[in-house]
Amino acid sequence: MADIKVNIAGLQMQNPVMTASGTFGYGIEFADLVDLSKIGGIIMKGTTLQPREGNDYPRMAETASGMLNCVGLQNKGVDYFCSHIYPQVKDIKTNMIVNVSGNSPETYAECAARINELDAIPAIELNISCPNVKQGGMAFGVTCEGASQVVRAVREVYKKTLIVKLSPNVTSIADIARAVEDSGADAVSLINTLMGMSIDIERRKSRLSIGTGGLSGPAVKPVAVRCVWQVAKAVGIPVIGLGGIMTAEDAIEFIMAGASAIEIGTANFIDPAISVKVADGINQWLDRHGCSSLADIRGVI
Amino acid sequence: MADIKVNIAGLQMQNPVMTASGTFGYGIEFADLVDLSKIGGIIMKGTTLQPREGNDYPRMAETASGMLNCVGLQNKGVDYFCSHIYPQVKDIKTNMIVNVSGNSPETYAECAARINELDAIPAIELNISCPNVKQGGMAFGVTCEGASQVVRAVREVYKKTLIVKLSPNVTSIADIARAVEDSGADAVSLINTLMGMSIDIERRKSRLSIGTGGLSGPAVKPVAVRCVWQVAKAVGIPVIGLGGIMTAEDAIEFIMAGASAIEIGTANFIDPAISVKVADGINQWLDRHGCSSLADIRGVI
Amino acid sequence: MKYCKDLKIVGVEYPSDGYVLLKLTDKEQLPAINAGQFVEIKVEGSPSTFLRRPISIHFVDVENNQMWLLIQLVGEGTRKLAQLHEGDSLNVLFPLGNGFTKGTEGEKVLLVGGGVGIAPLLDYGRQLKECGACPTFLLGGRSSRNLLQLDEFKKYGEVFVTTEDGSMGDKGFVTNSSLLGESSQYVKNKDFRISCCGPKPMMMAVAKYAKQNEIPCEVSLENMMACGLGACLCCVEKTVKGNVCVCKEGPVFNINELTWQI
Amino acid sequence: MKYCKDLKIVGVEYPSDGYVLLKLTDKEQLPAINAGQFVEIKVEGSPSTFLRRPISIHFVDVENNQMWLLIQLVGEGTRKLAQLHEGDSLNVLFPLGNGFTKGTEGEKVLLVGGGVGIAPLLDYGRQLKECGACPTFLLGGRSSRNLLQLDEFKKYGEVFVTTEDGSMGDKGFVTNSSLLGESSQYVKNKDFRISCCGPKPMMMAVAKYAKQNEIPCEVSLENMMACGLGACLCCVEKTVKGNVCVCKEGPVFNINELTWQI
Repeated sequence: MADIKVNIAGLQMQNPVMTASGTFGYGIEFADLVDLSKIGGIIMKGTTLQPREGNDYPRMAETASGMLNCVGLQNKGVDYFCSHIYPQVKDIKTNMIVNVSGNSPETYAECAARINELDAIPAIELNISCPNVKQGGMAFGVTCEGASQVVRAVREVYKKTLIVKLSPNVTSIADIARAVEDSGADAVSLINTLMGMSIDIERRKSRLSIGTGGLSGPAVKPVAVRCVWQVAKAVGIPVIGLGGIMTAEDAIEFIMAGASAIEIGTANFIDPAISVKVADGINQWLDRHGCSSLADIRGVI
Repeated sequence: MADIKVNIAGLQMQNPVMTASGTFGYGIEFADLVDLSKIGGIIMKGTTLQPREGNDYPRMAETASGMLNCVGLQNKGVDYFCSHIYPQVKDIKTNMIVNVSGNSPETYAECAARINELDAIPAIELNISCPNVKQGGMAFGVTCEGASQVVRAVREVYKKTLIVKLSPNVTSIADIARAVEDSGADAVSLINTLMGMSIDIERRKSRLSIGTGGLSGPAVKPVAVRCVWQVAKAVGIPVIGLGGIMTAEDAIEFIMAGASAIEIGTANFIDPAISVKVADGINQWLDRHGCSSLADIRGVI
Repeated sequence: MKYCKDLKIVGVEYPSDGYVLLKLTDKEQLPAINAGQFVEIKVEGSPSTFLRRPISIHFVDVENNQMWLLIQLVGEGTRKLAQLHEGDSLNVLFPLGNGFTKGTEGEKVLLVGGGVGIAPLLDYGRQLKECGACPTFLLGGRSSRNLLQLDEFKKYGEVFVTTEDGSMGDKGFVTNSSLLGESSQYVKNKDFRISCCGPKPMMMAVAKYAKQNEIPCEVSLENMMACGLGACLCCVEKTVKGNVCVCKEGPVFNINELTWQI
Repeated sequence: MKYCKDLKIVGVEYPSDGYVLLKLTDKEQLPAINAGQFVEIKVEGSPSTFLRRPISIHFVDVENNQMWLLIQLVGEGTRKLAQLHEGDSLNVLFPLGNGFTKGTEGEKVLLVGGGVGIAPLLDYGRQLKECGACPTFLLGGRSSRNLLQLDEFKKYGEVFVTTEDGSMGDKGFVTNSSLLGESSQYVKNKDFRISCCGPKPMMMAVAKYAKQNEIPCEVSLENMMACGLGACLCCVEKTVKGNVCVCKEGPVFNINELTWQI
């Protein structure tokens, strides 16, 4: 068997497959259906300093080879996470990572500081790219200044592995990535969803309560692979690739484009055990092709 | 029958359906397969001042519900167009529109000036959003300054209907649209393709000769509808919507998002007669829903 | 315990135009299933069907280790399901959601169904009767063509029907049914309640009636969903506890938990 | 004249593992088709198949108004085609491209085919024989399982085969065939030429041999394409005239038009 262990700026993973925030709950929802201990890392749903109700229903629309969502960071807040959810997940035998969101550098930092205290959480993913909240979210992720502000504020208080999730809804994702690297990020993950819209022409209104939403699924994979390729060439820190990965072959595309690890998102809705299948598939592909480790194929494009 | 005539800044069309540049040749390639005179307008392939060989093969890759291309504006130049192609198309009984590209404001303007002399060409579509050429193309379309420069230069010499085709590969397509409107554009068309990449993992190289290409097809429709909705709210000039339209219902989505007309691109490859079917379908839908004209549904979102 | 596995199709029936009844089995024994729970099906060979399709569980034939799905053909995905054959396999994520309230000895329960919403009430009737409760069915449809499996329902309780076109039973909606009116006689009967599944306007009307007459009432919601596991938070319904996932906290809710304006 | 229409499937045969032979007809008479032209097929029910699939025309049965397609099953799309039944319809855009050079009375033409590239050579053989030319077939495959329809080929000319595993005919590639060597005897014969269709390395080897021996040679290219009409400019090949569309200027090119390094 090939060696598919990866180390993302100190974050040790048995394999490069993580589950993407918002698509895998807190992991426990999938415990019946997949062996969580075989997943490289689980990025839990977006957590904010204060509780958030999220957006109104409807929050989802199916599209060609993809889906739109406008959940809007519904969560019970970091206090509830620490007191009620952390105890349920802290013993899961994989990397349990919190996705952190906010509406100001201060709220991002305060939330991250709380998570920093939790021994069983080795890393956070900073979400500066959520297209579904008015305040914050993508607002910070689409300018170098905004992104740097948030990352610097969090870096000051967060001492473990800091991953920053980038938005593809920009003119140059490479510029944002460089700004984030310069501000102290340990790694970047991309892409978050593409901003989209779908209209119910019979009702003459958007299929989503807030009008627009984030597009994910195989439809966006070519955009995601392009972004990973651009960013991997632009920064020195590890790149985590995501966007429409459904198979091990898809994952290998991202790794060849320069990704050190990958996240599986929407595919979890179609096959709850897909993450482990992809991890096994990557290993088998490397064996079949006589590769001893991911380094043999990473960034060959 | 509902009235589906449209007037795009002086360009009179019997219906709102045009064929997108690069997907319908010069129209004549499709003459056996569809009644060209029933199409609202035919936007012919990209024309530049000097002949261009385009990019090397391979130029195309199929993706989930879409395709990537990196043709790179292959064309024989504006002189050849005027002397050899114009005579073949000038009597086709619909709006024959030339898509104009360049690598500097001057070359755009010079090419447009030549087209301005052709009586049977009532409009041009200025392509400032081609993702597949190193010089020019998208380079101009991703900044307000670049876009304005090109549009102002062309506006000075081009006296008929001037449509400007916008790129979705930007942080704010509404800003670009406003800049283009202020610089004298009569209308905007969007979206051009999304920049993407697809990797052949067995060969360990991109499926496209230049690495990246432009993504089109149903996969991008949600992004296109969102862009049209944003731009229609931002500008006063007519908006022409395109991106993954395969059916009359898709077209109506764009119209409800604010489009005055629509273009059909990739779908021409799957059904060469789709443009007329969509035009008929729009008419039937309006009748079924008791609408007397497109105005009843335009921009209702 | 939830499972995601290929089940074997042992029966494909077409009870009426625009419907298919799929009977599924597995080599292992099917898990315990609460009436009112649902499955998420993966549809193959349908380009426009990207996500799984949630389908309520129509009936569990414990004896023959079968699970029945009664499916209305509304789109490309469901039409593909109608083309399946005996012997084919179907990938199913199940059982999902909470299900209806368990029955208690001697209680009277009125099961009100509308359209394809009648599907889960058959298994609920079975489970109620098994635990000594007394189910009565009030089923409504556009016409007789939409009132399916009536002989099956009759095995577990009295069946009353309404049709909008009057082609069977009382003409009109279930809410016009004299039966519903009569049920008010039970109002003071502590052991009477209503369980309802159907189009939202119909459920709201039934809920309103139940509220006015102080009859305990639960409804089964059909919000659009993706994961079916409470992970994606797409199918949320506003409740007194805030937004909750219909796929996990539901699909069955007591009307007092909801924020419906009734 | 090109058409885009639903043709009726009147025959579905499986000549060998991994291949399907579809026989299509139409109520109207099929248009005139040049050997070497191709069709673009719309594949239904295959989520991963977005674009049409170009397939070379294997044979035109004028008498029975049939067009045959010999298809190798390589992906989801082609496998879907193998599941079609007699009576189904198939949406076909055709006939596309230029086709092979028309035959002339008395000329000798060696038709060299490799793998599924042998498909269009059957109809070419028929057309050559019809106009008094004398076709000889040299067909190569990985093994005998890849050499299909040999009895059909024999109707129009002598058939020589090579297989890489030696399971039939000479062992090795067509380029190793003694026949190709002997053909050099015709070199000074003005009426001898080669037409070739198969994997690119094989066609380049044949083209190189032809060039060295000053034998006129044409090859049929299989560049990836989208529209099939010369509109999208995706399937271009570099030629002495610059980039041209294989779907329109080709798929058949004289090797002197190409810029191959041979």
